[in-house]
Amino acid sequence: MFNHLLSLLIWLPIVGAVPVLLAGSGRPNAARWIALLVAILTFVASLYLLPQYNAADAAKQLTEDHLWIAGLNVHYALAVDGISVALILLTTFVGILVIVGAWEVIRVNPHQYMAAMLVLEGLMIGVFCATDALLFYVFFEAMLIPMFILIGVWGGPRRVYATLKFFIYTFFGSIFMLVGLIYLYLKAGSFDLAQLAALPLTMKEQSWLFFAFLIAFAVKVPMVPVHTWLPDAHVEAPTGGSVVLAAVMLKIGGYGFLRFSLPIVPDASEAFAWLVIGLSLIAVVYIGYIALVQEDMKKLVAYSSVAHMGFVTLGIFIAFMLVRGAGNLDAAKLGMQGAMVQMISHGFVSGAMFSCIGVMYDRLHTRQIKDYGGVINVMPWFGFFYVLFAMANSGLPGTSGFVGEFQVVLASFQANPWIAFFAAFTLIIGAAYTLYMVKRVLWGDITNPHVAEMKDINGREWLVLGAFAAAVLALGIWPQPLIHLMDSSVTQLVTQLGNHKI
Amino acid sequence: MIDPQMFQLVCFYAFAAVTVVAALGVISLRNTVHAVLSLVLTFFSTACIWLLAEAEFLAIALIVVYVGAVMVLFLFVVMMLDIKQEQVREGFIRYLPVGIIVALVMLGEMLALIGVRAMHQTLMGANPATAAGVSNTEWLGHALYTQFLLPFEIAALILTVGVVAAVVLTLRHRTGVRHQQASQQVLVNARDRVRVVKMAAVTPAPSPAPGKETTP
Amino acid sequence: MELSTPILLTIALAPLAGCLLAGFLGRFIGRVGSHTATILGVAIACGLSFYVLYQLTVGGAPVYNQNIYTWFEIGRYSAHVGFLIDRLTAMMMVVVTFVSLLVHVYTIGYMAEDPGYQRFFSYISLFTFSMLMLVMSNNFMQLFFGWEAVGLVSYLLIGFWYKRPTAIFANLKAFLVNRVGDFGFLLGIAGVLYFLGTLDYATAFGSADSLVGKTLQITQNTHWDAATVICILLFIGAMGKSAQVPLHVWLPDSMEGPTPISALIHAATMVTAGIFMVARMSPLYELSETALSFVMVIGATGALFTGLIGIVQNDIKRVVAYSTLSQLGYMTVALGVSAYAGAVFHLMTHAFFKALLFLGAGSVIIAMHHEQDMRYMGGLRKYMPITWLTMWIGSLALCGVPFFAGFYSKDAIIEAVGESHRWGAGYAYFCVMAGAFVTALYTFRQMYLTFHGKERFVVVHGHGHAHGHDEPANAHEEPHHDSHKDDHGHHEPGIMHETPKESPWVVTLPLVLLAIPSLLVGFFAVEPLLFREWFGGAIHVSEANNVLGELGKEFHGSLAMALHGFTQLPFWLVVAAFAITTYIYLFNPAVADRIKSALKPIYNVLNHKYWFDAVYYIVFARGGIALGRALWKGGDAAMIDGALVNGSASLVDRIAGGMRRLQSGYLYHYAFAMILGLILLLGGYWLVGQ
Amino acid sequence: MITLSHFIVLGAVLFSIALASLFINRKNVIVLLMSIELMLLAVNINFVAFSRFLGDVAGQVFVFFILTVAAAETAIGLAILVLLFRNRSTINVAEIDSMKG
Repeated sequence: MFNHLLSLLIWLPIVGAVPVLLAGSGRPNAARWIALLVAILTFVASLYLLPQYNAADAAKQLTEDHLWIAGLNVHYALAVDGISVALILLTTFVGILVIVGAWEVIRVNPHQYMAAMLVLEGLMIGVFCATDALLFYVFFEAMLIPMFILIGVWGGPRRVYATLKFFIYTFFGSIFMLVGLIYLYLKAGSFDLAQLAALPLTMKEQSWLFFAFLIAFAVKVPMVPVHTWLPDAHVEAPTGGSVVLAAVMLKIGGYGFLRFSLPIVPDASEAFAWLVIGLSLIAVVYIGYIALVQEDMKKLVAYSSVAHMGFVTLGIFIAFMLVRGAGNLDAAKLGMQGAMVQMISHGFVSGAMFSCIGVMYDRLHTRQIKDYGGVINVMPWFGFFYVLFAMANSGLPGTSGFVGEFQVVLASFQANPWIAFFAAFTLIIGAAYTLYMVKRVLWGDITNPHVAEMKDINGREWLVLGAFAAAVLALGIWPQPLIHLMDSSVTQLVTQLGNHKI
Repeated sequence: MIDPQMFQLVCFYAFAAVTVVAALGVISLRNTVHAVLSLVLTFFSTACIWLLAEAEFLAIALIVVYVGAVMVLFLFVVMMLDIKQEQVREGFIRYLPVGIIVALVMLGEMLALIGVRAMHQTLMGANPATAAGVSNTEWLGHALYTQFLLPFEIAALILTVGVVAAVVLTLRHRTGVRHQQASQQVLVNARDRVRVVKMAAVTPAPSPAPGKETTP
Repeated sequence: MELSTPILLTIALAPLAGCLLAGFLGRFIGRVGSHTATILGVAIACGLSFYVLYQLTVGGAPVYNQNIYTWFEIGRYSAHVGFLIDRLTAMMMVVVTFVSLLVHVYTIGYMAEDPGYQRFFSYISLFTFSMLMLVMSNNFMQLFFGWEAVGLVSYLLIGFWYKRPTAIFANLKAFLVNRVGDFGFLLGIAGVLYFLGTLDYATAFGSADSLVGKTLQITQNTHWDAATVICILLFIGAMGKSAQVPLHVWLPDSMEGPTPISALIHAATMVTAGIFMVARMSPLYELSETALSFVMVIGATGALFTGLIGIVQNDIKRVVAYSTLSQLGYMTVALGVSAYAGAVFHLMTHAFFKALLFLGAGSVIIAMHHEQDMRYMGGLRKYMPITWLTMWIGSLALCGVPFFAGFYSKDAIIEAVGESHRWGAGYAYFCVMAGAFVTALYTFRQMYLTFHGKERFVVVHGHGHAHGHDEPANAHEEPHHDSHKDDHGHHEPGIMHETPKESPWVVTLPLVLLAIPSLLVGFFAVEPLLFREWFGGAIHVSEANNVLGELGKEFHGSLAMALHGFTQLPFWLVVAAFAITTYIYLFNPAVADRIKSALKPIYNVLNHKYWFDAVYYIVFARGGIALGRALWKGGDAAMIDGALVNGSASLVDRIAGGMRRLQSGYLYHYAFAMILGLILLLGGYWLVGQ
Repeated sequence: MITLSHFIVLGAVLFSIALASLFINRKNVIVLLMSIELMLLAVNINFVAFSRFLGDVAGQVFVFFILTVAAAETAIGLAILVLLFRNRSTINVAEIDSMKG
């Protein structure tokens, strides 16, 4: 059997970027079509994961292992579990949509843009596959480069500030992780995640390592108070950059918590769970209020991303209170699944929201809410999608946005009703900031004469938004397939939490 | 009969005194030409001290290379450049105490650290070159061409690069200055010099009537 | 005969199919195609609902409770999509689909000129689907789905005329206030899962008794009774959806939507979802006296005080809206005294007569060319007899005049409250009793202002000469320009370009069809529904709380009950209100002004709706925005970005700026620095050597 | 008798004199260059002395190299000086601050 599927998934888009680049700016259409072809091939290949992956088996599957740097015992080791498979599918799915979304929007050097996107896609898949900590780190850092280019080259007027902030913020975070990894390597003599998970560590060591990982992943997620790079990066990024950033890159933070903090330093994670839970709740409430008053649509959605990602971290860390405090494994699984579903769902919803904003931006070249009003009058189809995604963003049942939040709130009530109380506050504030924006942008009479000239979405935009809408609705109406896919992996993860390492 | 060792010591002191005085002259003489000449003296006396240490080759090399080449270069430059003495001597008195203090502190520290007192007992042993039965030059040359061949070649290269660099840096093309170009002169062809133009024999047109002519 | 899954699925999905057809293909299938598709969908659902009801009551079908598919399954927790069809559900299905069907038909006439015709049909079909999902659910998750989905449709429909600033304000407000309720509701569901370990109705209710004695730790030393917490949290959801004080503020504003919607969503069905939910949860509510008292007091307050506001309203739809608030209060009171069947019974009768009143009001609005201010109406009886007659039937039903449907349900509630000994029952009894008088007062006032008395509008034929007319003689209040919206080019209040005329048959047919049950349903349904345990296991009342059982002992048939009603206080209160309004509005209109000026302070309070809106607007809307801005500017911009992020950057910058000054560019400075360093280094060595 | 310390002290004194020159002649680049020559000379004296006293040829070989490099350095230094004077008409170091950060 062909057992290099994961390598194929990683390297296909990266290698595919070469012909895209070679197509050059002289043949932009060739570059676009090649990029699309590569993205579709990657997606098809990732779909092949589903029959290959045995969801009933909790073990890591489709393993590949080659010695990479002998002196440091670093391996090129890849494997996936249910969580990775779900995130890889999200990545490849979004990968197609950003390429289609950028089709004629990116006019300057489209071949470079597409190539950067493809490289980014490959690297993100690499992050989700890597089972060697250093390999993970390499992908984790390398990912910054195409993103840096995407924002820095095709970004808005303040792109230099935004890229620097984005880069330094995330780099600052990951340096701590590198230090932590080196320490672990010196202790264990290996970067293999499974070995690191089995390594006994004292509470003091665990605490230091926990904070090293926390800083790295909290910046990525992002959690309050290290979230301020996100609004700036989103505002300046081109639409496709925002979509990938929100839809996939943020998930890597949550994924990192699952792969590093939980198995390697479970006791410290338990001891500091209150901190993460507290920050998550602050993210929900505090960021919700901030989102309410944003005047830039992208900033608003960026802030709402922070609030929604708060549910991810909440769902992950609530598991400790449930497993170790109450001994309620099922509730912990519920919370963890909620966090996972929220990650996938947020990928669709925020990606869709940013695509919507991109659609408007392409027409009016402004993102200020006050420049719009009454868009529904001229763009009814767009209005349909926009309302749908806004509702998903405010967690309406039947859309994907509801599933994760529902599960996390249910689980957190089991831990402590007050946590659920603050988490459920998103129902109000989330609806408030999203629909307040919808009210000002979509509804009303046309006040700005430029709005009157806006054309409804074309076929290409229809395709992008329609694909997002289908995903949002499918996940909202029937989340069980996704949950089943991740179930055994989550079960194993939750069971591991019960093992003390001291 | 004078003790040869004593004689050596007296010579050393004499040359050392000249060296130090000349060095002081280098840094304090008002006229830069004098300072350069003073430096030449320093090199001379140092070369003599090296002779005392039986490093004959280096002593001669110092005089030949430095006094003969480098110092002449200095003199050329000094004389070529029209240096305003007053300007460059600014702050001489003002910084003199600082300079002296720093120099003394440095001297003290160096001597203390090197442990001069301990070396006081170290006498000059037998000349290794003589012990090997060769002259100093041969001794040194043997080492240079065997053990230190590669550094020696590199040193040669550095010198070459230094010369080329110096030439390149100072070379300048003056525009608007006429000078003879021998290569061009040699390469020139006869027909470049003289061009024979054939013209039809044309009778001049009758001149226009007077009065109608306009002065240009 | 047993109920089969395909039939139930068809009931739920037929309206959805209609919705999708009209919504996505509306442009291709046209207006006729759209309304045919949606009406067909709802008609199928309605017919099958009647069939289901028939099977359950007469056909002897057992209760249907099955899952259709698994929504999620994690360990022992699972959520499904499934149906629980018992008599309570069946009754709700019939009410929902029947009213919905009539509203669909009515809409053909009402929205005839609207450009958003297809969209409207799509929305109301979507609503029907959502509401069916809500009532047919067999678990809390699906209930919440339906709950929020009807909220979504309500949002879309209130803002249907999205060009009106007031409409889009109202829909946002409605959604957000509902979300406040849903916030409690979601926590209630979480509580159910926590204590009972399941989201399935049957399992949860089966083990409801295990809640007794359980507590929820709130603070270190505070423990609250589990059942009370769950029930109150769930009821907060009902307060939002069923517009109970203090979350009632969205309902009057929701009148910005088209009238068919007001009838369907904001009177007959959606707003009663809360009542239905509490009735459905009766096994839980029966466990907590505290929660029931809470429910009762909230309901009683709403029943009386929102009714009072109705008296001072001039917009014909708003009067009906406040009457809806008041009637929802009645239902809630009934829930609070454990008379769940009474509440559901009133829900049903109310659905018919309130839908009738709204549709009638809509008919009047059509005739008046979208004028909604009653001060410019009057004397419409002769122009639109069918509307007049049917609305009188609805009004009398609303007032609870014996033999009308409303009498049976309302009287039963008042009696039940009288029987109850629960904490707060005295207050509730006073409220419902006074409420009966108030109801009659605003209902008759509305009828007189609309259909009787002099015409307070002028018919001017042709266009463009609207100047120089006399102010309507009987316009005894300043015209209230912001209270009526008009997008049909009728700018001068009280000026009509043509004589009002009776609405087309698509409008009057639903009126007639609703008038029949408004008149008769009470007479026939009161006995089985209230006193014969018709609901069976669907509603659970513990022995001690069974007020309806007490009433049932004195029940001797519908006729006797109605006759007995003539001797009771509520009837005489209605008669008194009738007399007063007749005098004021038919014979001596000036009295109204005098009363108004005499009771100026009270009028002010009522006219400002107890300042709920103003306070909410200032505290929550403005306050929320101000808080957000403060957090943004103070927290994110100043503290995190300003002090920490850019602060550290500028610190580095400043240090570098200082260091930069050392780089003077003078060779000798660098040389000095080198020498200095050398001296220090040597000195250091020397010191170490010492 | 000449001891090692004689040479060392002489070297140190020469070095210190050159060092003092860096302070007092801080504006005259030519003298500064000459001071550098003095410093190198001081070092060379030490090398020669150590070579002689320790009987190791390496010291004298190094002096040889230093002489070579110093010659090259002087040549380039003077070339730069000429260039500087040509462009700025001064050799006053105080007027040259193009390295200012």
